[in-house]
Amino acid sequence: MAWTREQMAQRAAQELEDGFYVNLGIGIPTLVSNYIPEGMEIQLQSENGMLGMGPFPYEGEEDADLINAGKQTVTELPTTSYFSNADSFAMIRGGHINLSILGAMQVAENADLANWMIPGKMVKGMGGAMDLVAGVKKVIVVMEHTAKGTPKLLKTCNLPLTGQGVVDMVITDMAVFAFDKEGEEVTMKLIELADGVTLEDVEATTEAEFIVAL
Amino acid sequence: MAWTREQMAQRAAQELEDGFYVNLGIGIPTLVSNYIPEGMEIQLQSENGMLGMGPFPYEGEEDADLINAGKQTVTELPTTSYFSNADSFAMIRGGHINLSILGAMQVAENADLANWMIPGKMVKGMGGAMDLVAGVKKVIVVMEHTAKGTPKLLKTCNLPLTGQGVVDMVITDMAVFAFDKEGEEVTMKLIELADGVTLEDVEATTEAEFIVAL
Amino acid sequence: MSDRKIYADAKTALEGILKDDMTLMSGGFGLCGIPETLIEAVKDSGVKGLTVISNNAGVDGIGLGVLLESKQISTMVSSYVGENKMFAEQYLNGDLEVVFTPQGTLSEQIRAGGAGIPAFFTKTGVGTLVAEGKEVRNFDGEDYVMEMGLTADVALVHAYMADKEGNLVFRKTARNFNPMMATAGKITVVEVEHLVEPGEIDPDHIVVPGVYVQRIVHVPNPVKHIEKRTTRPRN
Amino acid sequence: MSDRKIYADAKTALEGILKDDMTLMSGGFGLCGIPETLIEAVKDSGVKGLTVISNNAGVDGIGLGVLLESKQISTMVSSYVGENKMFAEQYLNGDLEVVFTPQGTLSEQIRAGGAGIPAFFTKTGVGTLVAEGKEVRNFDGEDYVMEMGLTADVALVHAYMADKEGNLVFRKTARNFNPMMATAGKITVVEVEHLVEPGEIDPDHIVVPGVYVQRIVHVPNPVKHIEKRTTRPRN
Repeated sequence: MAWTREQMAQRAAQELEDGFYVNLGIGIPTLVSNYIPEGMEIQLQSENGMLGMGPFPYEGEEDADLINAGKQTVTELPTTSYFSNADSFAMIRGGHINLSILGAMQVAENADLANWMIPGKMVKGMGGAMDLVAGVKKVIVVMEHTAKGTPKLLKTCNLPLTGQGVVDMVITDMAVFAFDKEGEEVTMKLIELADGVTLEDVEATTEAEFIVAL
Repeated sequence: MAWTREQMAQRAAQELEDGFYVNLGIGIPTLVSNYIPEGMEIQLQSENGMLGMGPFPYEGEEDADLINAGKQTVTELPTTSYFSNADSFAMIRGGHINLSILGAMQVAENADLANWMIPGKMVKGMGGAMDLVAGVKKVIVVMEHTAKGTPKLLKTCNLPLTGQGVVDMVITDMAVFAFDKEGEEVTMKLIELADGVTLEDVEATTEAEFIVAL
Repeated sequence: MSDRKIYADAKTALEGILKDDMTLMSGGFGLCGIPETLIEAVKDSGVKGLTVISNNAGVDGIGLGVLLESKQISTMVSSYVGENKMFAEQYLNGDLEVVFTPQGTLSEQIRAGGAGIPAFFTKTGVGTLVAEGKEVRNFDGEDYVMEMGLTADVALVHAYMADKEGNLVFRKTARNFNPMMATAGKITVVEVEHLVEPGEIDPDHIVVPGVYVQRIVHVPNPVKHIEKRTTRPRN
Repeated sequence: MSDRKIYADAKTALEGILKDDMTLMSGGFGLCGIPETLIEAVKDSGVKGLTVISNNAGVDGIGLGVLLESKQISTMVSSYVGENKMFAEQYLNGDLEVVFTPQGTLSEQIRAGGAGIPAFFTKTGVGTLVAEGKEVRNFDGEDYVMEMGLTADVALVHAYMADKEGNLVFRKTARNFNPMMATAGKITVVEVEHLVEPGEIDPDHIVVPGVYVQRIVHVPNPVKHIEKRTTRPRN
């Protein structure tokens, strides 16, 4: 027993606050937009150059000039604005986006994040991920707890980093972790277990050291 | 005998080329716009945030939202575009403006320019002058040859500089000088005398060393 | 769309965010595009010891001139000032500190501040007083001076039109410093001549996206001042 | 207004400005807003050894994909690539060099290049491969990496509309990298869907002023490609 992809997205959606500006990565993070609580005003940013991103268009209404950062056709909303890519990342780098939710290959107990390259494999590039994790106020990683049994929550990332000490929260199919960065050292805390998952299950599949704060 | 303010502006206008984007300072440089040759397409930049600046408005048609960098009411043209001050100076600093014509207190034989402050007197600030002289491709100074008899073309500027080695041409009421910056050292050349002015007149009123290249 | 960003008047729009010794940015160039109503409300608040980042300092009785008159400003960061007597007086007798910054460096510093860029290099000011005490570095044979990004506790902005999401457009040269300042304020307060519903501004025309705007006050039909009225004869 | 900036077709618009081993910028994000007609003309020119600065590298047979196929590109500077087989092949066998740059750093480098800023600091990439060999400096307790401005010999841009002065506007997310690239090309060539007379675009809506544009070619009704067609059901 563990959370489904939809449940992980639903859990991530609990971190939204009214009035937030949010950037969602591809994959599970995209699903978060389906769980925005009724009445809550959230504006989605698409880093190619759009704020106020709407849902996919109806069939036949696709516009080649209107895509998101994942190159998918999307729609505009009454609140939408368009701007250049430089202006888009000025917004991101400048700390004006409240929340970034994205996937990862590895997260370390010191809040390091790796999600862009595997040495020896074809590298496609980091896209906007490095800018997002460096610039956005709060970074939430949503990912499977392990890669086919191999821990993804590690003592140290062994893949090249996307960002150093950038993660604020990790939501996996098994648990939710928060990073406390207040003190000298970063502390990783287990704050929630997925339905039917035990602390022992998490301990058995997690390399990173964490404090239990359920 | 020497050139009038109008004649100085007229002489400066000879440096215009078809298709040029030009920034004109206040005073005599502003008058240059009256002498743009028929059929020549010149776009005037106003550094507050406008390209394609038109003439003063007709009385009663002044618009408080439409001023030039000298805070004077102006008009727009079919070619006009508006942009922010940061975008305006990106244009200037990036070398996209062909020509800047401005006034000066002092110019030195090494092409240094001083035009913004007199120590001990009330300082109003440099405005956009430092950016213009540093960024614009060609800088022409139009000024009186002397300040009531005291040379303004000097061996070294003794007023605080606006820019170092930035002047390309000086047009005074008595003569025209060009700066040759090709070699190791900057060379100041006298290339033209105003009507009725002799080389001796110029030599007598100029502290800077110059080569005669009439 | 809720009205969460909309405030009834300038006083309310500034409530709880003004404090002594804070840093304010104020848009405008000369008297063009200045947030005049918000400046008046700053005066009424009585807040003191302000550092004000603004290209100019208004004229006697208008714009930042009123905050000089009331001696609420201790430092001005500007490219060109002294259009008013109050300014000259306070400056000369040492009551007012002035940091002169080249106009293009100033607007770029504000853009950088809003864009998360702590420092950048420019050739403006190399070899002048402006570069003193700053790092100068050679790139490709040319010297450049390092300048720092600027932010403010509160940015005061004047816009022509806003929708309730805070998307802004400006009119003609009243744009000037307003867009960058909107991005560089920890809290950005905007006075707008026209307030409309989201969707009424073409999203391709928006100059400042709503994410940068925290508070909006509608000021219809503001009095606009002309500093130098220049005209040509009809013939 | 003269037609001095208007060229009859893409081939003519690129005449005399292409040479082997030059640096090109090419606008667009994925296949959205790419200067496809100009890219085809670059292919036809046969110019080789190109360094191409572009966020992506097209797909097989479309956009920069055609220049990869014809082996005219030796270096790509991009944030995300490899959507096409040709790319992967040439990259893996060493025929193609790739400089991976974070997207926001890339677009800011291009803006800086156009704005006369040789270098700036960003926190993006600190502690990663991207920062290796670059200066890292601490400002206010946080580390930043120094990145350089980028320019190109020629910038290829796609715009929605231009007037004959070269004032440009863009449509929706087809804006992306096009505006900054227009400022960073020593020569900027623009393909436009709509070409109008000066005055037909509201001067408050212009995104790129004409000063940045040297050559314009009118490409009415271009075929626009959708990379990932995503829809929702009508219900």
